[in-house]
Formats: sequence, structure tokens, C-alpha cells
Amino acid sequence: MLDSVALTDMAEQVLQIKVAISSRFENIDLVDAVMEAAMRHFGFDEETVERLGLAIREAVANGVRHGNRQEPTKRVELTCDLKQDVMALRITDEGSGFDVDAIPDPLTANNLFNPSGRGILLMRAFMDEVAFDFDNNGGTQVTLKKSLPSPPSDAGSEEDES
Amino acid sequence: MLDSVALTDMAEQVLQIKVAISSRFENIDLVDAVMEAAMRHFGFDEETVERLGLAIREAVANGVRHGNRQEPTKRVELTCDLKQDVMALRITDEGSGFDVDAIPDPLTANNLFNPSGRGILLMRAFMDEVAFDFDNNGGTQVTLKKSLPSPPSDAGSEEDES
Amino acid sequence: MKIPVRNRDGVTILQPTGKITIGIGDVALRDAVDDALAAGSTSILVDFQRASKMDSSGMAELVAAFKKVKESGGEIKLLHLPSNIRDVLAITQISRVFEIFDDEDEAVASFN
Amino acid sequence: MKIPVRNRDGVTILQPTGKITIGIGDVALRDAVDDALAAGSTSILVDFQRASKMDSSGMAELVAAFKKVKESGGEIKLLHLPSNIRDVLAITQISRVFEIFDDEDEAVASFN
Ligand SMILES: Nc1ncnc2c1ncn2[C@@H]1O[C@H](COP(=O)(O)OP(=O)(O)O)[C@@H](O)[C@H]1O
Ligand SMILES: Nc1ncnc2c1ncn2[C@@H]1O[C@H](COP(=O)(O)OP(=O)(O)O)[C@@H](O)[C@H]1O
Repeated sequence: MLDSVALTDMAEQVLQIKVAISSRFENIDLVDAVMEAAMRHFGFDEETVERLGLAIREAVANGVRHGNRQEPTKRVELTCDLKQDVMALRITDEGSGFDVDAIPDPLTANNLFNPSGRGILLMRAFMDEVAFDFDNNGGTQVTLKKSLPSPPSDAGSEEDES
Repeated sequence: MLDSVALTDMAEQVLQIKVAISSRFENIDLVDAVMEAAMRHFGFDEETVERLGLAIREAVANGVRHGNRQEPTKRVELTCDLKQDVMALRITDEGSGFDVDAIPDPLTANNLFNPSGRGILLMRAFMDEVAFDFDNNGGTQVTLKKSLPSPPSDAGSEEDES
Repeated sequence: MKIPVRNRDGVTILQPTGKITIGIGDVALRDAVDDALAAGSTSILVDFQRASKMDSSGMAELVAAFKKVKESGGEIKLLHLPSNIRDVLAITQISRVFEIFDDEDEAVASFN
Repeated sequence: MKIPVRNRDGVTILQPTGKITIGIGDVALRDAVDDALAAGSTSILVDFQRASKMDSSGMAELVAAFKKVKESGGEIKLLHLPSNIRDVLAITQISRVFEIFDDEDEAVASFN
């Protein structure tokens, strides 16, 4: 795990992870596994790793399924940057975008049995910031941001060592 | 973990992981954590993950220490590509290279107490292929390759699910 | 992945293992519920003791299952939700739809 | 990271925890051995029960410790090597230099 010195100096640090996958469902697990390991290193606790991991899965799964329609020659790419005390993620696909405002609210009684719409809800529930951008070729770019936990006091950081 | 279908179709698949870090020792743990998670997903068993993880640590640590001399503005980058049934890694730094043939053999009796020379030995012990290239600006590029384990039979793949 | 099924006092108990997520675990859950309905079960209990995580595709199958079982005149209930799955079912308000149990005896007894 | 030290029958037992790797764990091992020598220990046992991994920097400190302790007229031995560390010490042939034990009583008794 990062120590508090590392967190303080983060301004000048580069910590970037990129994962590129072809659009197959089973590759989503690779992104998940890699990002869970990274988030543990960043100091997120297990419950938060689980929640953020799910938000990331949903964004990647949307790129694979809705964006790239599982065409294996199309890619979904994730970029994770640690800057200052924020983890910023970008997930892109090669699809044709969508109208974010047209997504029905999955929490209204009418939509509770609707199979879709919960992915974006979970991203919004777990991340500090969620944004969708669409490039000229139509691909979707999802931006997810989350503040890092405050650095643990030295006394409490024993468990990092193993 | 990848199923056997995924492994068979790997020719057309993109599975790439990149990690870029500034040259600080504690960032080596991020590369290690990310790559251990990825290698488990690729189907390597725990003992092999441990061994390959150590070889990767050694290459990254050399970039941080010998190549970039811990200058935090310089980066070490790792790229991992899964192609066909081979995991190919490239680790680059912004240092000034070195003469591979001049490294003393750490296994001769004279060198057994030499503090250095074991990193490259471990890379060679655990990887199928180890190569060093030096670009025009002097940076070192280490290439490490390892064949994937043969896909497990369907019967034995229960444990992936958790 | 095939989900293990057992029967107790007329209740069909399904026990999915691992990830109930897009592509494999979600499909397995759907198949198991369809099979149970095809076999005439009207009392279905899904035991999540061995489940590790659930994504929105797993949740979609869960609400679809609720609808299908209801339409067949049966009931489907949930048992032993791990805290992470309990968490996301609360956020998506799916837990408002289901009866949820922590104790198998109680859950089985609750079907009439 | 400070390595816990205890004394048994005149033997100084060091028990490093976690990674004995570049930057932290390696330095901690060096400091602990230096401290033991400064305190006059001539019998040092390093118990790796709680160690998770060791890289070439950890190994460099280990062979440096062997030399320093020997030069001070003492002995340093290893206890409870996890299989992954045993593995890399064998490959680098460092295990040829050290006496290695699996049992603490035996290890302690071995320092005459
Ligand atoms: N990357 C994407 N490309 C195209 N459409 C998308 C993308 N992400 C989301 N959508 C659209 O938004 C809807 C809601 O997404 P989401 O909340 O994740 O739920 P679900 O994926 O379960 O349908 C999707 O059904 C789809 O129509
Ligand atoms: N990326 C690099 N840049 C410059 N020099 C290097 C690099 N990698 C290795 N070396 C040189 O090769 C030597 C042997 O490396 P290695 O076997 O990893 O052992 P160690 O790092 O413990 O010295 C190093 O001491 C250093 O001189």
C-alpha cells in the first residue's frame, strides 16, 4: 500500500494503469482483477474495493455489450490515473454512443422489473463523479472519479507489510 | 480465469496491460500487485505467479534503481501482451543502459557474497525468454516471455468461479 | 457452470457459486430458475452462501426470475446474502421485492 | 518497519514480517542485524515464519549479514523458510551458505 509520504508527493508522481481488451464478456474479469489489486494498493478498504470494482465492471460491461456489441475485433480500454488524491478512470469503447438522459430511472416502481438501467445507477452510487462523453466517431467515454482514502496513521499500517 | 475457448481464440484477441510508475521503490509493489492479479487470470498457478511476479519485480526494480537512479520524474513502464499462448512483457526505463555481458555470474564461489547480480539470474530462472535492448537515448528495454499453462480440463475448472 | 439444486420439504433450493455476473453466472441463474419452473416447482429458494459477487446482469436475471415465478403462480425467495450482494440489492431497491432470509429452516418454513 | 527481536538462551531471534524487498524490508533486515551486532549478539537466528516474499535486494542483505556476523566472530542461521523463499535461495545458491532449520528448538540448540 502507498505510505503517507507517497500520497503527499502524488502531485509529481506518475501512476497509470491501462487495460485493453477485446469485447468478450470473460475479459471483463481481467479488468476487474487488475483494478481490484490496484485499488487495494491505493489504500481503499475491502468494502470500497468491492464497490468501486463493481462500478468499473459495469462501465466496462456496457462498452463490451452495448457499445461494441461483443464484436471481438473492437476494444474496450480502461485508463486509471492516480493524480493528487484522486483516482480517475476513463473507459472507452468503439460503439455509437447513447442518450444518457433517455435512460429510465431504475428506482421508480414502474422500472423495478426492468432488466436494464442499474449499471449507471451503481456507478453513480459508488463513485464521486460519473460523466459520459461521446467522441466524433460515436464511441462512448465514461469518466469515473473517486477520492483516495486519507492516509492511515503510521500506527495502523502494520497490515500493509504482508 | 480464461476458459479454454478464450485461449484457443487468443490469436484474434487483444489483452494488454500497461503500468507506468515514477521511479520510487514503493511503486514497484503496484506493478507486482497488478501483474499477480493478471497472471492468476491468465491461468498460472500460485507458485508460478509468485515466481514470475518476482522476475517482473526484479526487472522493474532495476529500471527504478539502476536505470532511472530513483529520479522521480523518470518513469518505468511495463507492457504486458497476451498473444496466442504467450505472455510477453516489456519493461522500459529512461536510464543509460549497461553491458549485459559484463555482469558477473552470481553463482560462482567468488561472487556468492556479491550483493548484486541476482535479479537477472532470477529473471532467467523463471521466464522462458529474457532479452535486453538499449534504445538510442540509452534507456533499457527488458523483454520477458512466458508460455501460458495449458488450459485446464473443464472438469477441473470449478475454482475459477469464486 | 451448472447451479446445484436440492429439494427440501417441497422447496427447490438453488445454490449458485462464485460470480453471478455478465456472461456466465447470470445465464446459469436464469437456466436454473427455468429448469425449476419446467420441473413444476412453485417454491424456489436461492441460497447465496457460496456466491461472491453480483453485477447488474445478475440483478436483471434476479428480477426476471421474480416475474416469471410469480406468473407461474409460485414464489422465489433469497437466503444467505453476503454483505456485498445485500448492499447492491439495497441500492437498486431490488431487496424491496424479495423476502430475504438468513436462516434456512425459517426460509423453508415460510413457503406456506 | 521495525523487526521484532527476542532473546532465547543467548540467541537473538529476529522475525521480519511481510515483504523483504527493495526499499523497506531489505533495509529493516540490515538495521536489525546491525542492531543485534551492536548489542553484542554473536548468535543470530532469523525466523521467516511471517515473511511473505524476498527479492534480490533482500538476498543481498542476507549475504551481507552473513559476512558481517562472521567477521564479528558470530553465527547467523535461518528458520522457518516459506517455500517461495526457500525456492529462490536455492536458485541463487544462497542456501548453501546458511544453516537452515524448520524447528526453533533445534535451531537454538545448534548454537552450541
Ligand atoms: N457504452 C455504451 N454504449 C452504448 N449504450 C450504452 C453504453 N452504456 C450504457 N448504454 C445504454 O444505457 C443503458 C443503461 O445502461 P446501464 O444503466 O448500465 O444498464 P444495463 O447495461 O443493465 O442496461 C443501456 O441499456 C444502453 O442502452
Ligand atoms: N535497467 C538497468 N539499467 C542500468 N543498469 C542495469 C539495469 N538492469 C541491470 N543493470 C546492471 O546489471 C547489474 C545486475 O543486475 P541484477 O542482476 O538485477 O542485480 P542487482 O540489481 O541486484 O545488482 C546491476 O547491478 C546493474 O549494474
